Amino acid sequence: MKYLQGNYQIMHKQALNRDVYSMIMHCPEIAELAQPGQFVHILPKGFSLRRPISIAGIDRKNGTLRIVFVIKGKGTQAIANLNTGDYIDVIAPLGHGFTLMPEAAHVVLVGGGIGVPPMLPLADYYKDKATVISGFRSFPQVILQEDIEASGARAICCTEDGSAGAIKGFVTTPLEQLLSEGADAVFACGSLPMLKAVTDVCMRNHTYCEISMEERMACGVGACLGCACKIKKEGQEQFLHVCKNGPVFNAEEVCW
Amino acid sequence: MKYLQGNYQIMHKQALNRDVYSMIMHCPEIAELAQPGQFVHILPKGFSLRRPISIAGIDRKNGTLRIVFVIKGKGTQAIANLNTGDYIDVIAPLGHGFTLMPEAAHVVLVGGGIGVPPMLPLADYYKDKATVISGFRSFPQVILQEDIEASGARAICCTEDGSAGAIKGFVTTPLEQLLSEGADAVFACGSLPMLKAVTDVCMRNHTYCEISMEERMACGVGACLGCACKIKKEGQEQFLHVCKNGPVFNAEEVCW
Amino acid sequence: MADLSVHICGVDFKNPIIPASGVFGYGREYEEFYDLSELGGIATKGTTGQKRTGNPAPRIAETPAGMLNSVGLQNPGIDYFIQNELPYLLKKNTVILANIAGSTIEECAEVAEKLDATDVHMIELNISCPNVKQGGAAFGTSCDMAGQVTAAVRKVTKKPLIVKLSPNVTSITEIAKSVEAAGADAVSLINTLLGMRIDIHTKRPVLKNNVGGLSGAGIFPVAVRMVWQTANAVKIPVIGMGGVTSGEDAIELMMAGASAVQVGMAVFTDPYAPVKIIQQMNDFLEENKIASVQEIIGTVQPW
Amino acid sequence: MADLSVHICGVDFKNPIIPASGVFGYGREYEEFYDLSELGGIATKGTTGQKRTGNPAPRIAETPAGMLNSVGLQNPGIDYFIQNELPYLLKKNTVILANIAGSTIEECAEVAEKLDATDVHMIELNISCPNVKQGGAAFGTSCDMAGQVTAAVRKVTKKPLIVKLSPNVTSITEIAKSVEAAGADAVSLINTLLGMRIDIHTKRPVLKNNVGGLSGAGIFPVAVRMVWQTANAVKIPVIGMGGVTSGEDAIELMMAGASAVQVGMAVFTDPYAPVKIIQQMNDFLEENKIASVQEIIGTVQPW
Ligand SMILES: Cc1cc2nc3c(=O)[nH]c(=O)nc-3n(C[C@H](O)[C@H](O)[C@H](O)COP(=O)(O)OP(=O)(O)OC[C@H]3O[C@@H](n4cnc5c(N)ncnc54)[C@H](O)[C@@H]3O)c2cc1C
Ligand SMILES: Cc1cc2nc3c(=O)[nH]c(=O)nc-3n(C[C@H](O)[C@H](O)[C@H](O)COP(=O)(O)OP(=O)(O)OC[C@H]3O[C@@H](n4cnc5c(N)ncnc54)[C@H](O)[C@@H]3O)c2cc1C
Ligand SMILES: Cc1cc2nc3c(=O)[nH]c(=O)nc-3n(C[C@H](O)[C@H](O)[C@H](O)COP(=O)(O)O)c2cc1C
Ligand SMILES: Cc1cc2nc3c(=O)[nH]c(=O)nc-3n(C[C@H](O)[C@H](O)[C@H](O)COP(=O)(O)O)c2cc1C
Ligand code: FES
Ligand code: FES
Repeated sequence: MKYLQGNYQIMHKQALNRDVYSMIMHCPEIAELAQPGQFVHILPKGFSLRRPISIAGIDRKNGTLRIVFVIKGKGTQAIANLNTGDYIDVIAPLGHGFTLMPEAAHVVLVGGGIGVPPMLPLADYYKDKATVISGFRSFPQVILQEDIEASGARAICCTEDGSAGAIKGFVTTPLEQLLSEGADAVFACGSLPMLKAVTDVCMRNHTYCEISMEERMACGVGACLGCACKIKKEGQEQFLHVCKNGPVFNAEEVCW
Repeated sequence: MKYLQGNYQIMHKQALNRDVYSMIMHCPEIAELAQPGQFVHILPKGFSLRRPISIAGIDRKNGTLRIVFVIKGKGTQAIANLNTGDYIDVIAPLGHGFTLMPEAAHVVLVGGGIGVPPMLPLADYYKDKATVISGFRSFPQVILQEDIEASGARAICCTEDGSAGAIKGFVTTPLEQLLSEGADAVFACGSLPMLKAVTDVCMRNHTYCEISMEERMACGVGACLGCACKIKKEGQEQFLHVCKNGPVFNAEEVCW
Repeated sequence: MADLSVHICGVDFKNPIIPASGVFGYGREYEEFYDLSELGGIATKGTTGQKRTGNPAPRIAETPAGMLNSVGLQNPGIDYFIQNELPYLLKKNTVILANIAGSTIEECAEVAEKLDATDVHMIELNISCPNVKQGGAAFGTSCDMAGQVTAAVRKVTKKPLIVKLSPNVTSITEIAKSVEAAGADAVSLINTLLGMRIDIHTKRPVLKNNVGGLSGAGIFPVAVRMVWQTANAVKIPVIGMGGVTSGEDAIELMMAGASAVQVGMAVFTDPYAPVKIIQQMNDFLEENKIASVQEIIGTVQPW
Repeated sequence: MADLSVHICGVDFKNPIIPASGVFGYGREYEEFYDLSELGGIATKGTTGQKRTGNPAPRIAETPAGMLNSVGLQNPGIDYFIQNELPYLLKKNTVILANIAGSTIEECAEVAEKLDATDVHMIELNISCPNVKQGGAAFGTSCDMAGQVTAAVRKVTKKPLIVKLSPNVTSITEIAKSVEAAGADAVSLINTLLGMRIDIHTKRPVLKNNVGGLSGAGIFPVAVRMVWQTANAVKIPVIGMGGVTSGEDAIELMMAGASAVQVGMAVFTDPYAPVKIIQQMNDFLEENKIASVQEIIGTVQPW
């Protein structure tokens, strides 16, 4: 694994809704290395711990990375306060991303809420071989549907209250449907209950599934053992680390 | 004593030399109350303790106060990073200022280095009845001589190395001279050794002298008893407080 | 408006926020900013038998997310306090906690006895001041001494007696249990951690006393832990403090087990801190539809 | 270039900066950033007799100017360490401090004995980890136990033995004297302070272990005080740590009496922290025309 630390300039900042921001930073060396499913570890000014944020776009030609994040607490608030032209302190690219399957005929990408952004680099990779199911609470939370369509992937948007998208309800409804029609793999990111539900659907349908997990982090590089995640490998439960062994894990191996 | 806390806008910022800044803030309520020798207690962003800075100008008509400060550590650095238009968090006016003597015929104001700025409001008050002796290490440190002259007071500038001003050497040389010619009072601010030397000269010449003292502060309002200063009153030594009983004390009463 | 009132040892507080001893003097200086009646209570500067001058300056040093102080127990003495400060404070329509200290058990008892004859609402016995060489800290770091001084003070007063504990100990629960057994009606914690800073240019400790008490946001996690441990170890109420700077912090300490919360050095950063914290607590309770702040005391659910 | 070398228990360090145990793994992850040979030394993650899984997550909580951790002693066990990590580390041209821990005296001795047969430079016996229920902390908070475990380890190894002390005690100097008497060649301090945070929205402690160890800039004043007290209480060298984030901090700890300085969580904020600190120390020494860093050890002049 290769990663760097540096201060990189923000080229573009955009509010996707009241709480969610998209930022593009110029970091050619990192963009060169970055893979879908990896994350950047951002130091908000004045804080002592960094914040992990998934990579939501990789543009090697322009040497940029994109991130999309929701303001959750003081750290993400501080990052959201940065403006175009400001510099952002990151360590990246970190972690073990999604498996890329050049041979796959059809993959399903499932994102829930702020779990949708990490699906974008995958959509860019699989293009029209991917269907992206995005789930949101309600209309105001819906983000990135145009970006998915621009990638060439098929976009299915669900909202719990039916206020937007084709489907009222959870992501599992279209997922069941798609898997019954056959898919090579499922890649998912979202809340724990959603990931659990997606894993269940995949296991029932005997479809390979990878999910992106979250845990509180310190170092972000695998040194401090802070971000433990219980993983079952060859029948044995062990603590692996989200920042190094993950954030993407084989869904079957995760101990819930 | 009456004082306020608030966030006030910086109307003007100027570098007087590499390390010394002048700032003017719009705070009509405070300007209305402020007296020469009082100070403002500034909270640099991100710090937990405020920084005491003397008032270097009071403009009631425009509702502004001026401060002049040197970058000493991280707190004053943070204040110096503020720009015109930014807001500054202050509690002011604080402390017990210099005695104003409307009847005085001639007073001598002595400032050493960053002790010169608090002399300005006194110069504005006494005008041509004041002589202001300023002492600096060398030419690059010289500040505020035009401001003193603009007040109508006479300005005598000393530098230790003779690189600027009329006098090569310490402030005590012209002070001895002036006191031998007679003066009603001396008001001084500067380093401890300078204040001690000035006090000695005054006591030898039987001239009333007030000096502005410094001490590390927490509350700034007299509640925490942090800024103790040993003062002898009626033969008894006691700890008074720089922020409330001072910063200006009768030089004879200070226990060195 | 949520119900912010709390009741400790039979005393009614309109809200749980109390400026801590030593940061608020006798309240006069902060009356310039707001009405003291807005506060749940006020803990007054530590008072001893005789007038004390405290330690030489510098007494203050800044630290990351906190500060050190070595004020020591500078105060005008109990007689002056009772004559010149207390009557004024008692008119302010807020609970007055008279914080007391002493170098000897006898001194503590003497001061408490004098207070017993006044209308002060509560006595907070500080057995933990790290800035007094002759014994102050020793009381707070030995179960035996802590119990003895508590018992001696208990004997001379019927006032609700809060004993203020030092965090500079291996087991704060042992000390708490020992003062509970000796008759304390409540405990308050934490006092400051013992710390030091050195000016590397002069090679001198920043504080003339060499060491001083560390307070501020940096120590908040230690306060939460000790309040939680102590609330689980004793039956008497716990008053929490140490690094509280927001309503959320105060809520967190109360969930850990505090019945009320003192606010110390946050007052220096923002003189309005105590009243803002009261407002923020109210906002949190309203947003979460909690009718009374009493409902949250000790509600943390450990794993 | 000032002379930054220090010498502790007969071991030569090219500079006094050592990433602290637990924050640096076995160094591999930070080799992406710089050459490990730039460091004075490396303290490895605490190793026990058998493989351990550590505590459940969450194990990390942010605090003002610091963090809590409850990693516990997750590690692959001493045999794995000796076979798979140590040989690699020993090639890195820096001093390796093998940090060890155990639930029992026997376990500590067993681990030390195995290390004695290796080429590791020093053993750092952690008697202070607050995150292990079965005894870890108890060793560090009792003079008697601290002495016993030190003596047992001393018996099985000729390697320079550093004993790492807990700050969660009434008197760190008593513990230090007791491990000195039992044969320690040096002491290192401070380990983390015990702290806690609660998520007020879920009423759950942020850490699954409920409590955890507080480190970071917020505890620096406590570290300075304890290093100063300990350096004055024992004759063996003191290795200082706790909240160091800059070269100035490291200088301050050395003036307080530390012969070398470990850097912990600052590495999380900035992976380059240790090498920047080395550079900043050099700059300070040059500016102040101090030829060797050894000249500043213990030079604080108390009032
Ligand atoms: C691998 C990974 C990828 C992520 N990708 C994204 C993303 O693309 N977009 C996005 O909006 N969010 C993402 N998150 C979650 C994001 O890291 C948290 O929302 C953020 O750290 C919260 O910081 P805060 O200061 O705003 O909140 P606070 O609650 O104030 O943070 C306090 C502490 O808890 C940690 N923390 C809080 N929530 C989380 C969480 N869910 N996961 C890990 N640490 C947490 C913080 O990092 C900080 O140390 C990701 C998390 C992980 C682990
Ligand atoms: C009444 C009064 C009036 C002052 N007026 C002026 C002025 O007009 N212009 C000016 O440049 N300076 C003035 N000072 C000094 C100024 O307060 C300090 O230079 C400033 O606090 C340093 O802060 P820092 O964060 O930059 O330095 P640091 O050294 O990083 O500060 C660390 C801590 O020490 C305190 N401290 C350090 N030096 C002093 C000092 N000399 N006096 C009090 N506290 C100190 C700081 O407030 C802070 O709490 C005055 C001080 C006092 C007491
Ligand atoms: C300047 C200062 C003076 C203090 N004086 C006293 C005192 O006289 N008696 C006492 O019991 N505590 C005293 N304390 C301790 C505080 O009451 C409180 O326990 C401690 O500061 C922790 O709270 P904080 O982090 O909110 O400041 C003092 C604290 C400070 C900062
Ligand atoms: C995540 C983490 C893990 C730690 N693990 C250990 C350990 O295994 N053994 C040990 O002796 N100390 C351990 N420590 C304590 C540090 O070595 C150090 O003593 C402490 O963090 C204080 O230094 P700091 O404030 O610079 O971080 C750990 C600290 C952290 C933050
Ligand atoms: S955050 Fe340090 S190991 Fe994952
Ligand atoms: S700074 Fe609090 S009394 Fe002066």
